[in-house]
Amino acid sequence: MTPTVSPPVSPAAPPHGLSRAQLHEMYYFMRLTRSLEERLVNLYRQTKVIGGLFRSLGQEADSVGSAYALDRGQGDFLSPLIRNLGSMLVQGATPLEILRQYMAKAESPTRGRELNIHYGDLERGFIGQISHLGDMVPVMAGVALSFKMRKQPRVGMVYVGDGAMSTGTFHEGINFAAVQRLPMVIICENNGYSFSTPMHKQTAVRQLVDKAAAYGIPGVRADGNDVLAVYGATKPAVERARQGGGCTLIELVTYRRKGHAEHDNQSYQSTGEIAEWEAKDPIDRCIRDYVEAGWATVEELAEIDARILALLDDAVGHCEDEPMPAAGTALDGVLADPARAELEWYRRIDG
Amino acid sequence: MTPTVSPPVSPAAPPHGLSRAQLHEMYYFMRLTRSLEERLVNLYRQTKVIGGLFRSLGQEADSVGSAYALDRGQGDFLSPLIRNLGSMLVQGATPLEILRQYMAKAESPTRGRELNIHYGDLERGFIGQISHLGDMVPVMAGVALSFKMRKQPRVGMVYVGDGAMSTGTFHEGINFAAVQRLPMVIICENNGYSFSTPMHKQTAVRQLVDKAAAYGIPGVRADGNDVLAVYGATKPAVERARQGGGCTLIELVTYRRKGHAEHDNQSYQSTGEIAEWEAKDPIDRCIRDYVEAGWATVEELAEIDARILALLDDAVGHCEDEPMPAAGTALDGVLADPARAELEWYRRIDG
Amino acid sequence: MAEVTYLEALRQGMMEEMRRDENVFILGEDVGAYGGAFKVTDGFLAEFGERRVIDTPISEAAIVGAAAGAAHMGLRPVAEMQFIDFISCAYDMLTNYVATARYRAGLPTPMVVRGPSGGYVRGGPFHSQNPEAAFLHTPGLKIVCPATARDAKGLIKSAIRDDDPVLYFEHKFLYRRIKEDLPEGEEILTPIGKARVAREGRDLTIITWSAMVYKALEAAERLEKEDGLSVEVLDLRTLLPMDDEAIMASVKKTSRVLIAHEDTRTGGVAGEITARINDQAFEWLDAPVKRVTAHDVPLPYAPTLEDFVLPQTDDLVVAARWLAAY
Amino acid sequence: MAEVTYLEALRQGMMEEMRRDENVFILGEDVGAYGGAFKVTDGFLAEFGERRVIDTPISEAAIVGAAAGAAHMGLRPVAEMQFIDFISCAYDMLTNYVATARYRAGLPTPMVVRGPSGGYVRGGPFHSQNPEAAFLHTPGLKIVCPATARDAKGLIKSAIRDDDPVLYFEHKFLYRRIKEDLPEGEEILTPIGKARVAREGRDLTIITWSAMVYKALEAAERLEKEDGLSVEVLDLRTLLPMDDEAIMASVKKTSRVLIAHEDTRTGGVAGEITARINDQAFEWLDAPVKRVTAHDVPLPYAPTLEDFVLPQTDDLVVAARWLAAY
Ligand SMILES: Cc1ncc(C[n+]2csc(CCOP(=O)(O)OP(=O)(O)O)c2C)c(N)n1
Ligand SMILES: Cc1ncc(C[n+]2csc(CCOP(=O)(O)OP(=O)(O)O)c2C)c(N)n1
Ligand SMILES: [Mg+2]
Ligand SMILES: [Mg+2]
Repeated sequence: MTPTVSPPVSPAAPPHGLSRAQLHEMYYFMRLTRSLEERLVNLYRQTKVIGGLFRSLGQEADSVGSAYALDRGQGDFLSPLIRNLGSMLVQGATPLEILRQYMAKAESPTRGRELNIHYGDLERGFIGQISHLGDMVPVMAGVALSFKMRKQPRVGMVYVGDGAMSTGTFHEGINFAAVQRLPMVIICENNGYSFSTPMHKQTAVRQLVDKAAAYGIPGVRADGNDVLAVYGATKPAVERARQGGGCTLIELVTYRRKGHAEHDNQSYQSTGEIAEWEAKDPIDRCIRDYVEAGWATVEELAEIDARILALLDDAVGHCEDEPMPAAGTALDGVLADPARAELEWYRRIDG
Repeated sequence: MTPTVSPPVSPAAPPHGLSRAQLHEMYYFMRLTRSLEERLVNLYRQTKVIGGLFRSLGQEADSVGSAYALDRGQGDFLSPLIRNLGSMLVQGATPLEILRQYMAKAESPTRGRELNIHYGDLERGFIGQISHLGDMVPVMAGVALSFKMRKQPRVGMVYVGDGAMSTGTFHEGINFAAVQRLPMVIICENNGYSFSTPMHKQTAVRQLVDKAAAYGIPGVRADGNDVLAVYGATKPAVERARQGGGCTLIELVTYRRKGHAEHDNQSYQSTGEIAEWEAKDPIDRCIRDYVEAGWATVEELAEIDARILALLDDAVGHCEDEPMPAAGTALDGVLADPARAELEWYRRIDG
Repeated sequence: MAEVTYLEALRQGMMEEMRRDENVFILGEDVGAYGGAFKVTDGFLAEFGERRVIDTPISEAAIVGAAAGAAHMGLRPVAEMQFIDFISCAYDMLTNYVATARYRAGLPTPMVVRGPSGGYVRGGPFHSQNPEAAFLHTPGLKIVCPATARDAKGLIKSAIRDDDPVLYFEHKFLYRRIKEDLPEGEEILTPIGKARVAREGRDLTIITWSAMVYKALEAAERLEKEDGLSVEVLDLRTLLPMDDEAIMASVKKTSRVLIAHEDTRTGGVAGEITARINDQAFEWLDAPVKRVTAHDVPLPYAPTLEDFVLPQTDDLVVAARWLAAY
Repeated sequence: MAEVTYLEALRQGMMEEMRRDENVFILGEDVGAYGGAFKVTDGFLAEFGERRVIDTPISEAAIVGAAAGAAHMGLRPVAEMQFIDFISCAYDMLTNYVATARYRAGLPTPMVVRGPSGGYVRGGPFHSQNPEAAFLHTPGLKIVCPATARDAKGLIKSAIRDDDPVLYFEHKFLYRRIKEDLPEGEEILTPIGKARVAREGRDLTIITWSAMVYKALEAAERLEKEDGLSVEVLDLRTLLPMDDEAIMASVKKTSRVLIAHEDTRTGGVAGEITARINDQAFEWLDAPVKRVTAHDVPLPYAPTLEDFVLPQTDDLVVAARWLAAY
């Protein structure tokens, strides 16, 4: 982290009404996302991660900048997808929870039932995704419907990828939300690929934001690698939703620099393309922009980085030796009533 | 039928390269659609129709004009919905078949297995719908895919209503077709209602044609009550598809003057609205336009009407006393192999 | 006391719950101004307004998904499928999202998905289905299938109050054909998970549910008159969770079991019941457990065909005689 | 002779059929350049080109629907579900459109839908499913579930040649764990609808399929060694249409039956098999037909939980001992 820019003598006010502290916080969440994923890579290589590992390298700004536009004090909600670790951290998810999830620990938020970042918390306002892409759009429409029905000034945000937008459930959900003028913001992350499938094989549109027209809602497009641009595009949509103005579709243009999952060798992505986007790295850019504008010093940001590393050391240390869930807990809570599934007869035979 | 207009002294050539005979044929199919449905109403009142009856009164022009733009000689295909009796007749369906379907006769195209106009014929190039709205869009995409894969200069046309466009399968199917640049035309009939649901509760778009933008394909909008405008909008899309130019979405603006089905009392439609559209009746308009332009005389059109009535008398007479299918035929042909389903044991007990 | 139809009982049950609990609301296609394709929600819009009676686009997955999201937030949605056949469009949402929400994430998902099911109405292959079997193997769901007006009311009320997602499959053949005196002031709450002995008997048990209960009762009457057989009819009412206790009690009493359902045989619910009986009451069986079901074909439209494919009272009589003579 | 994995056998089978018949083509998510999430179609794009190896959008309903449309026109599509769990998104299309096309309309619909199924891989609730039971009650479909490399190849080839729609559920746990010598020149065509005796036995039959076959064989071996029991293992291979003849032959031989499947119990395939045995071979039974299945919960992710929920070899041994002692 050695930016070659020097700070201005008298810094301009940060944009979008953000405070200096808020800018630092956004940097914090981006860096936390990246560092946490780097820890997970280590743990993955040590085979301590049970399933696959999914990275958001190069996409931290889109997750953080969009989620940051929500108002947690008002009870806003979001539903992330696999590359939205950053959004979850903004919403209050902790590194320890994430580590426990990946390592299937008993104390993980899903008690070892679901993998990686598939979890949520109604208190903090996020709902865990299921794997079936698109399904969270109707679900979040239902959450937003409850806000509208109860006349609560709350907003729901739901993430979709360039690939997820091809699903029928995406279409049904966003259309439902649009017709009902629900307080909802749909963040579409255009990272160029859906697994190995490039965007032109996923859709014939040139820009994903063009899809907003089909639902009669406004569409906004922003540079997904510029955290302030992301925030600047999202915040007005969130506030319009809160004031009864209905849904907005926001396309954030970014790039998936790692493979779909850690085991994917990215043979289908050209090295030139990857390098080009590396040069546009959202964290490097953030540092440059902040320092150049005088919103942070290199030292301040380095201090944040150090704080994060300590936090992560602590979290990894805390959970590495934790046990996995006890087998019998697998039967709890399929239903509220009965609260436990039956133990199969062959497990009730002694000896 | 007493048009108050008089023919011009020297008639202009018909539009869109159509011949006089073709104009007459389009009139024939519109009138046939209407008269056949009127017969069905009689039969329905006599309880000779087994299930429900679905009308397309006031929508004949959109079905006929769009289907007429296909080239049957080239092997073009279509898949109709419940209001596209007219399209099926253009494609070669016969009144006798339709009557047999509605009356569940043994000789009906589906041998009494499916109801009303749910049937098709690969030879003549139409595929029968299933009830689940939207599902025919992917299926017709597959048909069009076969044309593309085999480099055949053939086109597939699929119909959807303003309601059907809200389904996930519509979205997945049209997107698939658009990405693959399949030779397909999607006709969207905007008749104002989906059962009792007005369009503004179905979608937040103002015009259904706006949905084309979400798939990166051209959209065209035409007056669905003007058979020549419908043809004029559809024909170029069909030919563009044939030449490898991909899909087009065509919105035909019309109105459902009858209820969703014959038993629906239309309490949710205002009488003013219905009257307004009655004044725009597509058949009356066609007569007026033809006669005014000198493309047909009142006598010629009356002769067509008479021919249709005779044809229908004949068809009704032919099938009314036909038997329903023999019970045992119900077990045939679920699979190619085995060709017959098993007779359940309780039917094999003697006595 | 007022004589009410099965449909009216269902309607009243929903109405009562909506009056009782602000959190209950209705969504579905044409449920508002039109009052539903079968008029089950007739009058609801007038009484509860657009906020609680929501006409939706044709989007079964969104209807179910939105219901789930709202349920997480403490509401109690009742989603209508215009015909239950269209629930297949929400199959993914129900089996993967709704059914697992509590297990995966501790998310409360109190919601009801209901709609007209069943045949004998010349509805053809897509307006006659019985989707019980499609959801029976999904842990996390409950399934109820009322046969009587009392249970139509009692089960919808219990379903709405239940803290788990409940699929409520009403039978459209019964809508206006079944009438019953239901006391006006009485709070009817049929417990979910409890079967009902619709007729006591000693010689043979017919296990069934929904519209087939009436054919079983007719058959039982004929068998009593013509053959002197005492036939018990067990109306399961709930399929998930299944009332093993009631099933085994009857099996142990009669030792001869016929399972009758309207849906096709292979992979149908009767298989599961047979396995449970095998498992829990094998020694009491004096004869094989036999099934009377539809033939294994999509349901055809023509009356001649539909009547042949679906099980009829005669079939039950023939099958019961065979079983009694075994 | 060359030793090939289960996955490679499947790959070769598809390859051979694509070389043999111009009408066969492949479509699915990431099947082209990437060669499929598990590399089942690795090399196909290079050999057959974009015309016959189609990367699709994430649209399972469209994949299946388009396959059906193409099949009507005489092509023979093989559609991949990236994980078979996502077949639920095409449930409506498969059960309502594809399965009924021939019956309703005489439309030939020769197509295969295949994908990686099954657990024991720490895949969690949405990458471990076994969807057999979801489709067993749909007349018009065929379902195959190969356990061996030979059958992986032989059944995909037969499925592609079949004139009916076939669901081909391969087991991802077996992909690279199972190896077999398969003669290079031999045309392997496993008949659809025929079970296979995986091990002969006299005292007890384990009926099963797919990955569970290996646990059954392990259990049989242990039971032979430790208890002197002679256990027959029947690998069904095809679930629809079911090979009643093979099932009853084994039941009549051993009179004791354990049905083992990986999917949850309630509403699972074992119920149907139990009912068929009841129906056709009740008199030969010396003990109740018993099931060994997963517990009735969504499949959890943690190894401790997954191992507890899924049936294991030990469970089969315990259950078989109980049954033998009955
Ligand atoms: C309905 C469904 N089909 C297939 C998959 C398998 N799958 C998981 S992620 C993925 C690609 C997603 O691409 P995109 O939406 O662009 O998100 P990204 O991974 O780029 O963030 C696919 C195909 C799935 N999860 N759900
Ligand atoms: C998936 C699905 N859900 C519900 C229905 C019930 N249904 C039949 S027709 C109809 C309205 C269709 O409206 P639209 O598409 O506008 O066609 P129109 O009747 O106006 O021609 C509905 C809701 C259905 N057939 N399919
Ligand atoms: Mg992407
Ligand atoms: Mg309409």
